[in-house]
Amino acid sequence: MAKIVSLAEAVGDNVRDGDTVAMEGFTHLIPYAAGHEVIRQGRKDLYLVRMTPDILYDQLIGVGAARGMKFSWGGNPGVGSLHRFRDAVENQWPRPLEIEEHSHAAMANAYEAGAANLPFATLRGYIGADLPKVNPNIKSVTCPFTGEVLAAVPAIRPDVTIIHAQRADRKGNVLIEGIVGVQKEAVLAAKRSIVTVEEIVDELNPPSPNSLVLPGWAVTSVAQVPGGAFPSYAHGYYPRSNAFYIGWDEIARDRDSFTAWIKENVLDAKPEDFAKHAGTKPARAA
Amino acid sequence: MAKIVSLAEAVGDNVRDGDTVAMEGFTHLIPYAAGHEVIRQGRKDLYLVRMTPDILYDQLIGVGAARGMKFSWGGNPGVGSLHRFRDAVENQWPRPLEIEEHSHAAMANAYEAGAANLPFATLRGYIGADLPKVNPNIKSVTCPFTGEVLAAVPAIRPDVTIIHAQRADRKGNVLIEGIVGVQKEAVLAAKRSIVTVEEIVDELNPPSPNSLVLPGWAVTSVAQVPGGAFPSYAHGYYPRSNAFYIGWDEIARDRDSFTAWIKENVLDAKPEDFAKHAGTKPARAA
Amino acid sequence: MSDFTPTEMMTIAAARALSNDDVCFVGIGAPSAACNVARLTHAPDITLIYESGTVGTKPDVLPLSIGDGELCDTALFTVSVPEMFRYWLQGGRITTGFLGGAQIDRFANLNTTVVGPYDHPKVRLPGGGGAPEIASNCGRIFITMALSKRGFVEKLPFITSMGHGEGGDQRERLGMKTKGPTRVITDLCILEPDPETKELTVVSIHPGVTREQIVENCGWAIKFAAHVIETPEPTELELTTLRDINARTKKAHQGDKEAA
Amino acid sequence: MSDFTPTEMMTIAAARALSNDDVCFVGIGAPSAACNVARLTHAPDITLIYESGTVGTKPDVLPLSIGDGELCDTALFTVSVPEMFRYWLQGGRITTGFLGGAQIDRFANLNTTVVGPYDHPKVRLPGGGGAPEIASNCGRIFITMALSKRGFVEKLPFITSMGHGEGGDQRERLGMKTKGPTRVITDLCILEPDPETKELTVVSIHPGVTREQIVENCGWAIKFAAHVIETPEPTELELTTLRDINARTKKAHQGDKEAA
Repeated sequence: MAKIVSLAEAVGDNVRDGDTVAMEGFTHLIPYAAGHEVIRQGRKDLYLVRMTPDILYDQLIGVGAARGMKFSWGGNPGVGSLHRFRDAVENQWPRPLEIEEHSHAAMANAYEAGAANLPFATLRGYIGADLPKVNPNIKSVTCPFTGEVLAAVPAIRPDVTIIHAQRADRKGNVLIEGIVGVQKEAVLAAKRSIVTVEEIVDELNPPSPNSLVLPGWAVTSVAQVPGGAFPSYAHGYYPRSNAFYIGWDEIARDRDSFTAWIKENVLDAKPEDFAKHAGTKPARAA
Repeated sequence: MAKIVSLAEAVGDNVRDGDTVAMEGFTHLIPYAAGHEVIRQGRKDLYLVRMTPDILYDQLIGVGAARGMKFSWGGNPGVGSLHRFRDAVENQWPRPLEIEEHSHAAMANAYEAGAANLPFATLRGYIGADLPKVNPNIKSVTCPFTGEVLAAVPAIRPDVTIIHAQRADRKGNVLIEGIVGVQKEAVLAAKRSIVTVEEIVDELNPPSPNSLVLPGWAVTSVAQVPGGAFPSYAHGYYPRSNAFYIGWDEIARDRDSFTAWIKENVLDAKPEDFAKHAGTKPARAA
Repeated sequence: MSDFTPTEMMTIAAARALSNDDVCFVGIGAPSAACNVARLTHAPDITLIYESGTVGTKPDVLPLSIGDGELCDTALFTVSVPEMFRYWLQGGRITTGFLGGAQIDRFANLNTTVVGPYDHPKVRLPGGGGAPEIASNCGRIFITMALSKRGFVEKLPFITSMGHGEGGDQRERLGMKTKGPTRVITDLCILEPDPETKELTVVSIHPGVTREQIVENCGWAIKFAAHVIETPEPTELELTTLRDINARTKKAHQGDKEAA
Repeated sequence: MSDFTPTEMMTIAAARALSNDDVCFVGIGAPSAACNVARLTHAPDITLIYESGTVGTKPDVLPLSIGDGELCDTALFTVSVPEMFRYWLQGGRITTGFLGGAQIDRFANLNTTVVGPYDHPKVRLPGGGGAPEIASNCGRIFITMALSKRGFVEKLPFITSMGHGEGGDQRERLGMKTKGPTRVITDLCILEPDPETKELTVVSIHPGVTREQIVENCGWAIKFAAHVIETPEPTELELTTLRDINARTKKAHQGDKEAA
């Protein structure tokens, strides 16, 4: 049964130095507040997993918290490069970053296989592409019925997965709505999980019997952090700050301005500071 | 784009003698009206696929429409045997029935693989069970990363899949709610598909952005048949007639009483006759 | 309460083995009754899952089928059947699975497929359904079956789902990490696998039942554990709860007689 | 309308190639603009899908990211990312996929991964994302890229997604049943693969552009088809539609300046 705790407790209880950590959210519901708490608690040597390492992983890489990263698209969506990621790969600053690179399809299937407790995923993928030449974790399987050869990748099984969601009830049952990405799979594939939510309510009231719900007994810790997905967004609560994403390009381009930003907005800040973003825009009808 | 037609046209256009046909619905939303139309149109030599061949397939087998069946549980749920199915397997009446038998997990995975355009499905299954000894379509694959040996079954790719759903809009977009079974996978795995619905509406209005919708361009034909799932049920419209399921045991036990029932309720009946079942109970709030 | 039937005793004995922390994969019939009696008595927070995709369901009446509307109406959420078998069952999220069958052998293997040869069966049974993977993927398995010579047999014609195979550590040797059948609850007694041989052994006898009755109703030479206890008789709360839900269920299932 | 920019011409030329029957896997940037111009002009029933899981979406402003809320708010439905890649893309349900990249070669292979060696890149680009499987699983591929010597290169340092490989029938030999890139729409001209060799060849030149400009801006010795036409210039409706959506988009994306 999920424990409902503070964000500091959730991260303290579940994220350990050296862990393989997946913070997921496909553009929507990215767990920024939780990622900042990981930085504040000084976790190190993390192996980060994420389909689209955007600004949050740029920050974790930039502060030197990561020893490696498994990913499929490492850019600032619609804006350009992740400068801290590039600095780590191109110049090993602040430390070298071991990378394992896949396609989106492979990563999505690998999470799905992890949730399904399979050791590998099969896909029609990577045909004619160069990634299999540089990534030994892309292999093949042969269909025992047709003889077709398909791509195979290992299942993703994080030590801990961290996601953000709209709401939870007091038993820790979690509702996720809108662009749901790979969050369900990432949580079910992991040994432990943290879910930050906009609000904790008495009754979950999913709008449909088929809504995406994670039951409390499949989640380790739940923490209420209103605004915790900012500058990403929470469908029904507040929109994406595209302006922040555009502005990040300038901040992250330079090591000093990045470091100053982290000190002011992460190290000297606290989870409650995200609450102001939850309220900056009227909630859009779900 | 789905064509919105009468049930007779939908079956006439899409179901051919000898076809591999999946009529799905896991207890809920079983397409009885469409199955009866298949019987009325005299289709023969069908290869039937269904996880839980219940009364509908008992009827198709009993009239001799089927040359074979792929399935995972062939009983009258909570009641007992399917007598027409047993008569076909035990006594070859009215004709022999070739069977390919799987577990639920294997069938569900095989539909899923079909929808995903993979030639086979992988599962942790059949360990220590005898089915692999009698079903050559249960093989194994070896994980290229861990060396683990897992079960493999061929993907299901029906010629035509038939399902029942709550409603469609005028573009043929279909909403399914409640116990959704394997219907989405069965439709996406098939070459052609028929969806019968309780009602056709101007606006589909799914209750959640993540509701199960089949877009009109992924469906071949849509036909409005109120009550078309009776004696199964349509969540939000009318309940399951457990009394019918209990009563079927007596009807189907005897070849003559079965044949008389089919004449009266299928051959001499029409799709519109199902409408009376749609109205027998007040709709339950969805 | 001394006025109860053997089937009631069986159902209540099964219910008692469940706790608030259990996540149960429920089958139709006795398991469904047992799980819901547990939920309505000592284990209100137990999680019940039916293979139709309904998770955290709290039915007011017992379902006739595995996918009655009642299950979805009262569930926390409902998933597709592929997801149920992939993420929840195979995913290792189920603590306790319930199975039953037409026949069982001394190592708790079950047959629900055929009597006679597979290709020319004397009796064609419904088949395995979810059983093969329930048996291997749930943390532990409870089996409920009335004890009878026809049901408890020396040798199965067909193994639909594996219990302890040929006994001993066969499950481990086949790579399984789950416990398999840890308890068989019958209408006369409770059996558990011997820790070493894994042969089913009587550990508890229901009130008023004799050892002779048990021996006479078993198709193999059944063994008794060194210490056999008497199953505590049903409490009034247990019995009332079971009878109430059965009465509600009977009323609901026969309420639409116009149908057939 | 003779007053338009090369990028506007590129976007509109891409929009024209789409029809009501298309199911498009849309990328961010020019493809997103092109698909929505098509939807708002001649193809109102076109189905737009973004890899974030949004199906049948009708955004009023163009998304900055592949998963902006606008896409979900206006979609017919939204699925998980695994389902998007498994059932819809790999399932063969997409008629037209859009790709772009930092670099392209004469056989429409694309690089969005690295400049320089993979292990010690001079420039680390974002990577492939959905591209490798979009390239192989969509019915056909349209590519939009501005023509430049840096982008249209003789040899790619890295093949992120395969177009026609080394040309000829290589796709078929690798077992692919889809057409691959059938059109590359640039800001100066439109290229199509030669039917035999699959080398990209100029088939249409945008108004006011010379052959010399095209040759000068391509990193390989670019060929022209036997019959080259002039791309019809944008109509007033096309241009107004594109400019309106761009204006709405700019306003929406900069409207939350307090943020950073």
